[in-house]
Amino acid sequence: MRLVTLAWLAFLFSIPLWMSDLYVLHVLIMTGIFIIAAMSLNLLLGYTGQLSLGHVAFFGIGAYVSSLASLGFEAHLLPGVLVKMEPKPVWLGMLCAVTIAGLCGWVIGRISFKVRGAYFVIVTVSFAEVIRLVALNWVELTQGPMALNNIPALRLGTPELFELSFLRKPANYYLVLVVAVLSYILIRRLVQSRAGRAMIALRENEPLATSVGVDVTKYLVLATMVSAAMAGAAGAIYAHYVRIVDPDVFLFIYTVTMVIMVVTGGKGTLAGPVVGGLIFGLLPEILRAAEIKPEVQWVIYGVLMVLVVYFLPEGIVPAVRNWRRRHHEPATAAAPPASIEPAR
Amino acid sequence: MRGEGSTEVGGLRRGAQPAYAGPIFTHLRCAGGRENAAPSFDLKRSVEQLLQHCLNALILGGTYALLGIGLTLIFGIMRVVNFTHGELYSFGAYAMYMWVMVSGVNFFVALPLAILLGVLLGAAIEFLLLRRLRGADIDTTMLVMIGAWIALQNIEQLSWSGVAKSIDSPFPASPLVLGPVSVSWNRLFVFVVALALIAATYALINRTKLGKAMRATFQDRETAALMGVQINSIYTATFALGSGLAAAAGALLGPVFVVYPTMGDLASLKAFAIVILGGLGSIPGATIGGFILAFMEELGAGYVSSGYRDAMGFLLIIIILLVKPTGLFAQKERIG
Amino acid sequence: MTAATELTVEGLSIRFGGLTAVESMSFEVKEGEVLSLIGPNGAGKTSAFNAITGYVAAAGGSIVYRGTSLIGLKPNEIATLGVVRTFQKTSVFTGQTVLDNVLIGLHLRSRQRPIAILLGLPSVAREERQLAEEARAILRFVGLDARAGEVASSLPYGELRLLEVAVALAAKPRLLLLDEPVSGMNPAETASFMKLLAQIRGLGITVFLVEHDMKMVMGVSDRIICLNYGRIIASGSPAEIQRNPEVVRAYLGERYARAQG
Amino acid sequence: MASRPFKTMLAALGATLLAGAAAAQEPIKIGVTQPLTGAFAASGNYVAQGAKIAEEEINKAGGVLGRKIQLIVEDNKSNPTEAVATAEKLIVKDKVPVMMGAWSSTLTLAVMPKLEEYKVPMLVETSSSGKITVSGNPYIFRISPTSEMEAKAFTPLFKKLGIKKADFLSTNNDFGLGAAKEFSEAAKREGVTVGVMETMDPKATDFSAQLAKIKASGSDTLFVTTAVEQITLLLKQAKDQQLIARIITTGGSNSPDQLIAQAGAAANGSYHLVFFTPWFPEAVKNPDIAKKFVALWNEKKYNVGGLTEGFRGWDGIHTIVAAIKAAGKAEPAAIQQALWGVKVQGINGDIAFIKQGPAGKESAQNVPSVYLVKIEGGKVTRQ
Repeated sequence: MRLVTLAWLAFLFSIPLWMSDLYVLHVLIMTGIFIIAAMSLNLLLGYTGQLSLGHVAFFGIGAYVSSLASLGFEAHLLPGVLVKMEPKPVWLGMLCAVTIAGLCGWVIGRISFKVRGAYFVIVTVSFAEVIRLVALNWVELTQGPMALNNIPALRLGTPELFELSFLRKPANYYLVLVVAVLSYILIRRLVQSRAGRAMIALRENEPLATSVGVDVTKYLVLATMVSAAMAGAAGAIYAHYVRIVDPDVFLFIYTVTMVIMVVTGGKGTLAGPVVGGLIFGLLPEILRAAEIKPEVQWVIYGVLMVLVVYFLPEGIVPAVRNWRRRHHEPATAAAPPASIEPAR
Repeated sequence: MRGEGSTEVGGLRRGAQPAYAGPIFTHLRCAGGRENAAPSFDLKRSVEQLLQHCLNALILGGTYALLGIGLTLIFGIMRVVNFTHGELYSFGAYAMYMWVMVSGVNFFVALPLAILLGVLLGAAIEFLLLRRLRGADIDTTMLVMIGAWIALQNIEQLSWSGVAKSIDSPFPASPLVLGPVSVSWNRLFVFVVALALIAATYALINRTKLGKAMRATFQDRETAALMGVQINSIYTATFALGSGLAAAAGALLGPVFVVYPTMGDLASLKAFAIVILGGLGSIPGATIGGFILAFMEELGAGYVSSGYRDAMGFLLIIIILLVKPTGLFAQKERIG
Repeated sequence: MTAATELTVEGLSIRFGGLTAVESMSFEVKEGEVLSLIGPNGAGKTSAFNAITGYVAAAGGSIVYRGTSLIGLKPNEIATLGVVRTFQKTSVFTGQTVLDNVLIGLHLRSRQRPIAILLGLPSVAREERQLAEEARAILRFVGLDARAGEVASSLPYGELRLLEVAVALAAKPRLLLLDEPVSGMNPAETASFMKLLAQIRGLGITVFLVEHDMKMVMGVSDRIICLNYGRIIASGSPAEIQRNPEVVRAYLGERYARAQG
Repeated sequence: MASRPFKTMLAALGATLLAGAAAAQEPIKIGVTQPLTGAFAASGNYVAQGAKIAEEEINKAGGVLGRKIQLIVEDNKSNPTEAVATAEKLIVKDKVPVMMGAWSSTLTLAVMPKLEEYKVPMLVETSSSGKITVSGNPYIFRISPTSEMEAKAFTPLFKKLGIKKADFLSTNNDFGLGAAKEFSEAAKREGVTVGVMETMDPKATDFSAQLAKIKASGSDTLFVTTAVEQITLLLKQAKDQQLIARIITTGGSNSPDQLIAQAGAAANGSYHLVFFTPWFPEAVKNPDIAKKFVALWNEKKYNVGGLTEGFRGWDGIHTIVAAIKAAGKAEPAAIQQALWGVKVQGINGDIAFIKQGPAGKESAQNVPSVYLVKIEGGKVTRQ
């Protein structure tokens, strides 16, 4: 199993060495960024069971914070209170992005700890919408619909000694790959620990979890915070890769894309968002190559989402796992059914 | 052609800036009376502005209430967070466009037809998508509704293209003038019809057998089923009614504004805001919530910043959920 | 009666809207005993459990556990003090394996901090191995060790109820509140559960029991409290309760009503 | 049986060889990024239609350099980030040597860094923001006028129209804010009082709050800068609220015929700055070309309201093709070089570029014509 993972990693790392088509790399980079975002959403949606539909807010905050820090800005916080910042190095901007996105996650976690289900969904949707409108209207800071343009690319080191510039696609590909692997490892550590079990407990049975002493609020806030910081990192990478950010980065449709990736791949599984992200990151390009209009592509997305909920309610990864269990280990044929939907 | 003829403006050169070469046509005489708009007493103008804002808000509130009631009915009775609500809104508007502009049907005939189509689409969505999800948790149905929303919106975009359409209305172009303020006949019509539909919905819920069964289902589904209420048909009726109200809002506002595929997104979000404001499942709450949101938006845009107009509702949601999570007029404790 | 007092409830009242579920209830739980709370359906037994463990707010009265007031504390804080409960309706983490269920129950016994987890410190891995050992020991104790790898939802009913007890035991209770643990079990299962209860008692855990199965109640309890319409109508040893005319009336009355309905 | 894969291989080889032979006859690709959906969809579609008409006409006449041209039109969804994505795709995947786009100033500004990155020239057909040609991007060739040019052309009219106090309502993007800035400065220079300066989101549809504010300011003229969709709604809503100020729209994306069709009587009395006057083709510099374009447009049964926008696509593609012809090859650097020397008879007038921006990195700017028309009695008039 370990060998398979290593082989996969080696393959992924080798791609820029033999892939000369820059467009393919571009698609892979964008897919990778979305996979990181989807993985972070999975921590909330899949492990704590809270359907956050404002997740793109953290992604966008990361993108804006990092861009603003690296471009510098001058804006009135209140009438008469001028905030000024000189351009900072990109890596510092990215760190700020992760931190501030994480802080926003903490705030949202604290705010919404007492609401669940439909209310949690609407609070998160509202949060993202308010942030989008601020980005749109605080023109002095964000340039509003004119977008933040000419965002510098990431550079590490100094020009005198050794400099690593992330202006070209292969470098960006490696950056995304490394951050994605890192995020995967962090999430795996988290969910296979006491904290992750507490999150799962919250998802599966909140009263029982509290009865054995799990402080669900604390772990919900932790999950929101880690998840937001990770989404912020994805947003920062995105901003310095495409080098332009506009308020549409907060559009609901991007949250929906992440949700589709997680749900299709398998929420609450480590590999789920990766599989879902690969499918829905590459599918648009395949459909485009097949000369299918983008509208049709979105219709296909919508229909797929409905079909997945009906026929693969747990997603692809658990379904494949169950299938393999049934076919390869007939000894444990008493394996549980794929669906454990409680009959209510 | 009467008048002065064309004037040429050219050769404007300043520094290294480019020269101006083209001719420019203009009409030099001003329309009579326009220069007479001399500055007058400021307070009077301010009062007029306030009155106009309030009138605008009142008119807007009617359609907001319509949208909110539809959504809150569906949530209250079915426990479904209906993401297709905005799509039914834009569907109503497109239905209106189709009847009036493509088929040439009379405006006042087209309106009920558009609403009817909305009712039918709602019933179809319920029958095809939601019926087999009975008893599934709220998140599962939400995902299905999001899928349906994306598919519907893009089918609309495919059928009608992304270019905004406008619908001719049969109302006189000059507005109804009420002293210092004025309102177009079309908006007034929208307001009156919206109020009538709200009243009809109240009557349906409170006076009819169907309404009684709906209320029973809202209170307690199991008991209602034991008492012989056909839950399936109640659900279909509820979803169809809620959808019809959304389609009505779209059909009414389509001729006032323009019709485009993503018009429902903001409508959906605002409907959520209204419903949260009034408390999930509360019809009077949604009605009042609709008007509160309209006033906040209009006054906020007029006196704070027009850009944050749409943010008002969402800020309100966050504040309300922090202070009183059940909304202003909740009837039952929150569900989730 | 030399044992120390574990839990003191005084004048406890619980109301839902206008409805009174429990009215000024007072009793004590002594260290090391098995105390049972009985009474007809709707008498307020589960409500009392819920108030003690922080799931509903008391309208009045006090609940003190070893000198600490439990009023206003959250359920998880109460669990931290060593007061752990089970639920009337079967309540496990359905999608998780039996072992994982117990591991979740061990939450209070582990010490990992989020930072240590994210950094992947060796102490975390060490503790995880230790926790797995403990979980297996608890499963052996309740007799579910053979099922460790199975998903909870695939267990038969009797074993599910054992799993609930295992999860509660994992939380290291000093006072264990069991809400109808044997309801729905067949007589053989009930008998073996009674043996388990004796073993739990042997660990020095005080047990507070709500149960309808009178054979079990009479067999395991040191003392019994009988509730009706939110009030305590009798308390004493099993023998005393069996003779108490009010208790008999309360139960007969209920059966009578049932027969009529 | 064993020969089957071999045969397939041969076939594949043959296909590759044939493809190589056909390369000479392969069409020359021209990338077009336009807002086909979203807030500016109407205008973007018109420009794309105009461009398609030019493509057809050029190919009918034998193409250029013995090859056909092929437009690859991508939808930038009226969104700057999408605009960058379309440029990325057109340049990296489709390998176009030259582009046209991206309608709105914001969209064009978004694409510009990509032009520098990949060294591909782009012809700008609509955008009006001054920033585009002064930022030192040598890959920009603009045929549309800047807001500053428009304002300058308009300057004498402040007095002639008797404007005393003016309000401004514009979309809050580079196009709207740039125009509001230039026109308000011009107004101040002419001694005109500037009242309120309101903005609106490009996607907004309800301006009642802004209009109530503008009405309270009591100006005699309202300058509006946005695309035709919002102008239509604005004229209607201004009428509803009995705004008495004269409305003047700038930017040339006002499609007066569409306003008449969709806003009806509410359009009467409004003035519009346009860059092509299809109602009076004889008045433009190259009337024959204008008449030909109007005929081809009507032949396609395109919306007549789109003519004032569609001509941009025609002029843009003709300019690009002239440059390809002059360059003698379809390569970015050669086309960029050749664009500086083109002289094209366009619908708007004669197209030629002058230098703007920092020395050494100049962008190219055309000096186009501007016309003011008025809608009266449901007709466009030149008086």
